[in-house]
Amino acid sequence: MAKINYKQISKKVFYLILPVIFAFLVGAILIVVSGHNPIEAYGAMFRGALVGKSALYNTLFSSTPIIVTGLAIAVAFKANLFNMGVEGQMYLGAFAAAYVGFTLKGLPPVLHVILCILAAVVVGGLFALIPGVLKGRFNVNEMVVTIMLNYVAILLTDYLTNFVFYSGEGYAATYPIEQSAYLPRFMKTSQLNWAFIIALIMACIVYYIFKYTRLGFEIKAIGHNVSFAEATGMNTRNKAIIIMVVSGMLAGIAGAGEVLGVHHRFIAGFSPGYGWDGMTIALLGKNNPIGILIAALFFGILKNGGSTMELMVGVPRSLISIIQGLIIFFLAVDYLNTEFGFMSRLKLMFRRKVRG
Amino acid sequence: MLEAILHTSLRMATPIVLAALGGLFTHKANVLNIALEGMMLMGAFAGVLASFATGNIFIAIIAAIFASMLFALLFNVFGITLKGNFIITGLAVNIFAAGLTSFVLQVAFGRRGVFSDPKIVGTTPVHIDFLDKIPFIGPIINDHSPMVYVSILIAIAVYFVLNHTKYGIYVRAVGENEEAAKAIGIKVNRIKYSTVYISAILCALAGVNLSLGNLTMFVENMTNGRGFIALAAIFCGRGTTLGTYVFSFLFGFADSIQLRLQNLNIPGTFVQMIPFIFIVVVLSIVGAIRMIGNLDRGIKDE
Amino acid sequence: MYIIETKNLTKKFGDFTANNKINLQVKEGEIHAIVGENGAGKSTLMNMLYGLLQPTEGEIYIKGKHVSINNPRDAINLGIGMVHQHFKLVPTFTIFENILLGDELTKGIRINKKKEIKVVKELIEKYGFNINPKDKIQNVPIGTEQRVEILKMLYRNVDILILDEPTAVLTPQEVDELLISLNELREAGKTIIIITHKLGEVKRCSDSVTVIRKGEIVDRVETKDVTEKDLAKLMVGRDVLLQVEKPEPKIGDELFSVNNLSVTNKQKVRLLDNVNFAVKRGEILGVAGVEGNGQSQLIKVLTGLMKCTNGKVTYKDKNITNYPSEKIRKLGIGIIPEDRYKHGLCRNMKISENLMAGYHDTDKFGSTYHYNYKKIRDNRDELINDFDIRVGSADGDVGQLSGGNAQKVIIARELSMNPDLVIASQPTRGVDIGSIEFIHKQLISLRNDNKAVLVVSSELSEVMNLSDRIIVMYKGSIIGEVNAKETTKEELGYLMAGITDKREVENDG
Amino acid sequence: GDNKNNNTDTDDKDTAKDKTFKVAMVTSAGGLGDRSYNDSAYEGLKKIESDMNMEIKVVEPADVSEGEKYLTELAKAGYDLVCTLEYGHADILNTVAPQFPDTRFAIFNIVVDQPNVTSVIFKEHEGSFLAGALAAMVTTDDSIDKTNDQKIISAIGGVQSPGIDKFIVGYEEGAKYIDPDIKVLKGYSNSFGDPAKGKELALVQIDQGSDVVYQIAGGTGEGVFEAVKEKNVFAVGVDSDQDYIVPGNILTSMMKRLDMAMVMLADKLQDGTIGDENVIELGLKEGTELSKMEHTKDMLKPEYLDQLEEIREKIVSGEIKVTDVTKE
Ligand SMILES: Nc1ncnc2c1ncn2[C@@H]1O[C@H](COP(=O)(O)OP(=O)(O)OP(=O)(O)O)[C@@H](O)[C@H]1O
Ligand SMILES: Nc1ncnc2c1ncn2[C@@H]1O[C@H](COP(=O)(O)OP(=O)(O)OP(=O)(O)O)[C@@H](O)[C@H]1O
Ligand SMILES: [Mg+2]
Ligand SMILES: [Mg+2]
Repeated sequence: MAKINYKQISKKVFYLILPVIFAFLVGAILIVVSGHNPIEAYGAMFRGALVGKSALYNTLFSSTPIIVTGLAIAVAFKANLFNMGVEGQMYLGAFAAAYVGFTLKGLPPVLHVILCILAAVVVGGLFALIPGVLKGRFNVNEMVVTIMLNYVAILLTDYLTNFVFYSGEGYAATYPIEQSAYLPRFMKTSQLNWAFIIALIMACIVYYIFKYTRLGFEIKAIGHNVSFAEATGMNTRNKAIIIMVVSGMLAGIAGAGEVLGVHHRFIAGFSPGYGWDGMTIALLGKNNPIGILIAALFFGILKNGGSTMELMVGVPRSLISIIQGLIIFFLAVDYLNTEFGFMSRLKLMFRRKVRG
Repeated sequence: MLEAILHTSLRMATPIVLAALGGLFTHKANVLNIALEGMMLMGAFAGVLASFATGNIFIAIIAAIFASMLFALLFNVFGITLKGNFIITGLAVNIFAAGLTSFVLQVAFGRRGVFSDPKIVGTTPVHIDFLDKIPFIGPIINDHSPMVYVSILIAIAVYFVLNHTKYGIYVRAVGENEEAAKAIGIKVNRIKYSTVYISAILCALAGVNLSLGNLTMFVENMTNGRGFIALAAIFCGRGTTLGTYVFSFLFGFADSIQLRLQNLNIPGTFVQMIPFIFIVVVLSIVGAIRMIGNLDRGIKDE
Repeated sequence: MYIIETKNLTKKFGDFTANNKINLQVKEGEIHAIVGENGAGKSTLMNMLYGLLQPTEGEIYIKGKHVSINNPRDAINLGIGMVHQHFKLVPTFTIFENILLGDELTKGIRINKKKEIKVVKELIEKYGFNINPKDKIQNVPIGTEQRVEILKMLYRNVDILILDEPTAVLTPQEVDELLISLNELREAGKTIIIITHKLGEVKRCSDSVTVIRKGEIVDRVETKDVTEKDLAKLMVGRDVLLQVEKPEPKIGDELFSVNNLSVTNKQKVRLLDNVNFAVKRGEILGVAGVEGNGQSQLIKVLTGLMKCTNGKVTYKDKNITNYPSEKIRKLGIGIIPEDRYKHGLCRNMKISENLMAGYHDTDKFGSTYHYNYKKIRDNRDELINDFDIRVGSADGDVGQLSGGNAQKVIIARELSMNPDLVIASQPTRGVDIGSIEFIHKQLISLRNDNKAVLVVSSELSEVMNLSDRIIVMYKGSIIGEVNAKETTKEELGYLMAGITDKREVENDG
Repeated sequence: GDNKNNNTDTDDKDTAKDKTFKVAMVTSAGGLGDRSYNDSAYEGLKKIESDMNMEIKVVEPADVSEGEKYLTELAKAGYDLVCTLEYGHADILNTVAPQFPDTRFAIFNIVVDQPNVTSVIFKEHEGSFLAGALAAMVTTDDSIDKTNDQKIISAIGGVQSPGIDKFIVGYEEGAKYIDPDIKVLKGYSNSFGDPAKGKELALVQIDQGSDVVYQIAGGTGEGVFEAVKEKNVFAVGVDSDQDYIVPGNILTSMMKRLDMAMVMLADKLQDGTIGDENVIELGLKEGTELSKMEHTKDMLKPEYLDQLEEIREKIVSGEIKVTDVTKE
């Protein structure tokens, strides 16, 4: 076993925190420009996201859906399959969960929840089967197909919600699900619910798949070098299909969590882009479930703290996405790798100068 | 009827064509540019602001290009110099652009959502007399905003640059085998930078076409996913200039058909799916045909 | 006065020192060979001279002048050109586009293709190569790629030409031609540095030799003063068997057979045409042929990378036609693919992972649903030890290994699974002589154990040393079969060139 | 809970005079800047601040799932009246409102049955009926240079949903009431923020003979206005008075007086009557109406306006029943 290199670790932490500080500094300037006090604003953000039980719970709540979409995307991205359709798969999964939630009646709670999630898993997976099969059988670019199918999924659920299962309550939502299909909350004053536990379980499962199973090994190999994977007997065509389906299943679970834990019905257009956030999170977390948990938590803090900042200080909503964008910029950079290049380049320039 | 549909298609396709042609450069240099959307939005926004401030469409275009290039600079610094991940950097550009446009509207102009004003000058459609004499084709390509003609010229220019100039060869060499390009002394990063700047310029034009060509206003997030459609068009067209153009046009075409079908009282939702399903079907058919007689196993990296 | 001189040139990768205080000296107008084991640091040294790597310490003098070479452009400006071990060509570009890349001829801003083709044609003729400037790189054999790389440098009028293992991928005829060309270039006043593992070539063409071991120069000698054996000893540090001993074969039952195998591709080109042969237990069957005559396709079909359009493959009386590689390996067939980094290994994965790929679903590494990391690590350490794989860190990626050691990873993986049959393609390409000896020993001991080997190699001496029987491929079909002990290089050469009636002619006469 | 609630109400009545009330508003998903629904409510809020001296606050949640946090935090922060413009917050109010019995909540367009929640319902279909009737009158009127002789009008919705169809169906019924032969073209842009699409959709409809285009599509509608300006036909605005956007080409606007509704709520808050009536329906009489048509009035024949008034009365009296598709 390699011994722990504290210098290396502290360097890592330093380079992780540096960009965040930088982004917040730029953010502070913009806060001043918009006529607010940055200390007050960031204070509100910090308190809203981290201080007190309900604040912490709300942060975890905000990170719940993106943990799962992040995992869904990581499974595909790690195999170099660009599943950009997690958003759409999540919508259909959510709808399936809602459908089972309001049609089946009189079931015991746990069973009902499990059935709802299963439905979401199946539907999410089936929807991802389309780009999977097209990729696996005809080599059709999965990125294009999934982008296109997102639109189809959203339109389809819109239609089903508005015309087939319309609640008649005046807004684009289906009938409410049965109480037995609810994912219970942990406390009354926070929306955090069992969906978070499910997200954690999914992270563990994905971690296990990546690390200990044949599928995980093959995902890694396919991601690094398809020809190698094929030559070492991984049947990449079928694997592409399977990987897309697994990714779609996870997306379905993300949707089910929202329906069963938050809205308790399907609301048309409920997602503010969890699928896209998941993409950033998967990449920031380097397709690693632990990294994804950390990145999602960070996003949760930003989102939850951001809304407190608006509520308490009145900082415009758009500023929060600016800060978010800035932080992502800085985090996108692999500082540890670039650092060496940067330093050696500096040295080289220095040497050249000295020599004249 | 067909003439009218094609006329509309051409107009609706133009922003996608421009953005896709821009994205084609980065695609060729093997830089996945998800930021098309954000750059386009910045272009649309800066164009409207400059037009509002000066009343001059040329200044508006230059401002749009400038703003879009600033974002390209961000993309380059973080994505290429600092070796960040292209997808994340691109997404960050998009989030940042959306945030910044509405922030500036709100803080500097005290407006929200929509920015329209009689002072904003747009482009006026061009009528070319001699086109009247050509049946069928004439009515399709006549009476468009100048940007539509510019986009056709740009398509030809892009074809020429990519296939017949030194620069084009370098871009392709960098995209296909970076090591080979490096080994011969081509400044790989400089080429990559430049492709991002070119895509920013064309995205700016696409944005201006949206906000000042078809309309004279800015609406928050008015690009509405066109950047992603452009990206899809590049992939559908397999990275060729003609293919990219054709597929961008097909998107416009399918969309304008869809608009017309809606008025025939067919349920709206399903009609609206047409463009997206259409593309998937076309790609599947093309893919299936390509697979005939294929002997290799395994999926391919494209 | 040396045209190239380095002083204490050192290169470190992290904590690992690849080159340590190297003082290289090359005279103007000579052919200077650099030899050393895999991983000795030869490529690293050359990459520093060509500006692809920056030295950690030390200085470079070109024509007596102290220089700093920051990129290939600088190197070319100083008159240094390099042909890399792993070619750096753009596959979808044509030969002329690749040669002129970076120095295109234009008319206004437009590239003048006509003129480019003409110029390149003249260049090709000047050096007497036999290639078509309008072919795309992706469609030409690897030997042609080699020439394109050389032409690329010659076009740039370099005085110093560095060739990193240029002969590893060439056929014997091609090697002969290349060595002649090099001689001509020297005559024309150019200085040449050549890296090669083939000591015969060193003897044939070089004037002086530098031997590198573990990142340090061991010796610099005049070629005429040393024998191949001396060089080998200098390199490895011990005596090396240049030819492995082989007892008489004990031929057993038929193990593997190929009947009427044909492949017609999408473009209706017949890549394989009615190929028939069988491999028996206890023998090594060699497949010889000039590259591009269907050997690659044959191996691809037999190892499950490509489907055949006709014919039958039988193994242990079982029809395994068009089996994917997964099933083929399960049946006990070991696969050593032609393209090391494409089909054999994954650079970005760990050594331990590469050592399990292909067998990653066997219970050797735990169960399908749970890998046992201790078993995986033990397997790695065992194989590194057994197969003498030289690694900087056992925990690192395969990409950090030198070419020869990377090849050993494949050999170790496939042979450690106790296969009954090994299908090996170019098993020792780019491998140093010590390792060649080792790999050959392994394959022969397999044969001695009543197992079988099918080996494809463009290296005639390898085929002849290793095989018991040799079949020769020509234009997609088998043109002849000879007994390895009785045949001569000439006979094989004729067959490889498609001439079959030679023997009959002789007999008649 | 009910008793206690009544008690607080009486308490409020006593202190009403010297207390500064605090009113908060939560926008719908569209957010501020839609120049219709949310903006109209915000107008009302600003009036409350300036005319009634109340403390106001407006916030914009990023998505529906944040609604609960916003409503809870605002209630906690001591706002006396917390209004939400998002129909999707109905379920949330059912959870949050009981936790804050002393806070008054208001929601629009949907009924939430809680003692401390006021639901304000707009009968948009009725206003739309009037707009449709007017459109039918002008579409063949050759004294107006903006219309043709074809009996075709049209409507463009942001998304296809009962919430939007409520407007369109009312519009269609109004038109058919005037002339059963009128054809109403319908289109949806699949987005509330795609003006380019809105313009194209409108151009297609105009091309097919429509000369009055009703937009119920938020930012997409901005493109519709551009199209009618370019083709010199009529549009009909929605939610707030949009007539000024393209003067002369916007026939009228079907106004949902959210501003008035907000002021009304604040009034009731001030005099403590807000708990009296938990569901307030605002039809043609109280809160849904056509704009004053400042820029187009002169083009219209006086009898049109008379006829509109007549229809209006019939709707108010119940003689004409307009379908509300959301209630099916
Ligand atoms: N980028 C790198 N990072 C880490 N180690 C490296 C890197 N490149 C080379 N090495 C190590 O440096 C040593 C020298 O490598 P080099 O490629 O120069 O060997 P070589 O003499 O050319 O061997 P071969 O004959 O197999 O080509 C090897 O041990 C290799 O593992
Ligand atoms: N996102 C939005 N942005 C702007 N205006 C909107 C938005 N959503 C609805 N509206 C306005 O609300 C009114 C009708 O909305 P309604 O609730 O009836 O439809 P809906 O289908 O529920 O909308 P949504 O799908 O956005 O929830 C119209 O006045 C419309 O202009
Ligand atoms: Mg080497
Ligand atoms: Mg009319």
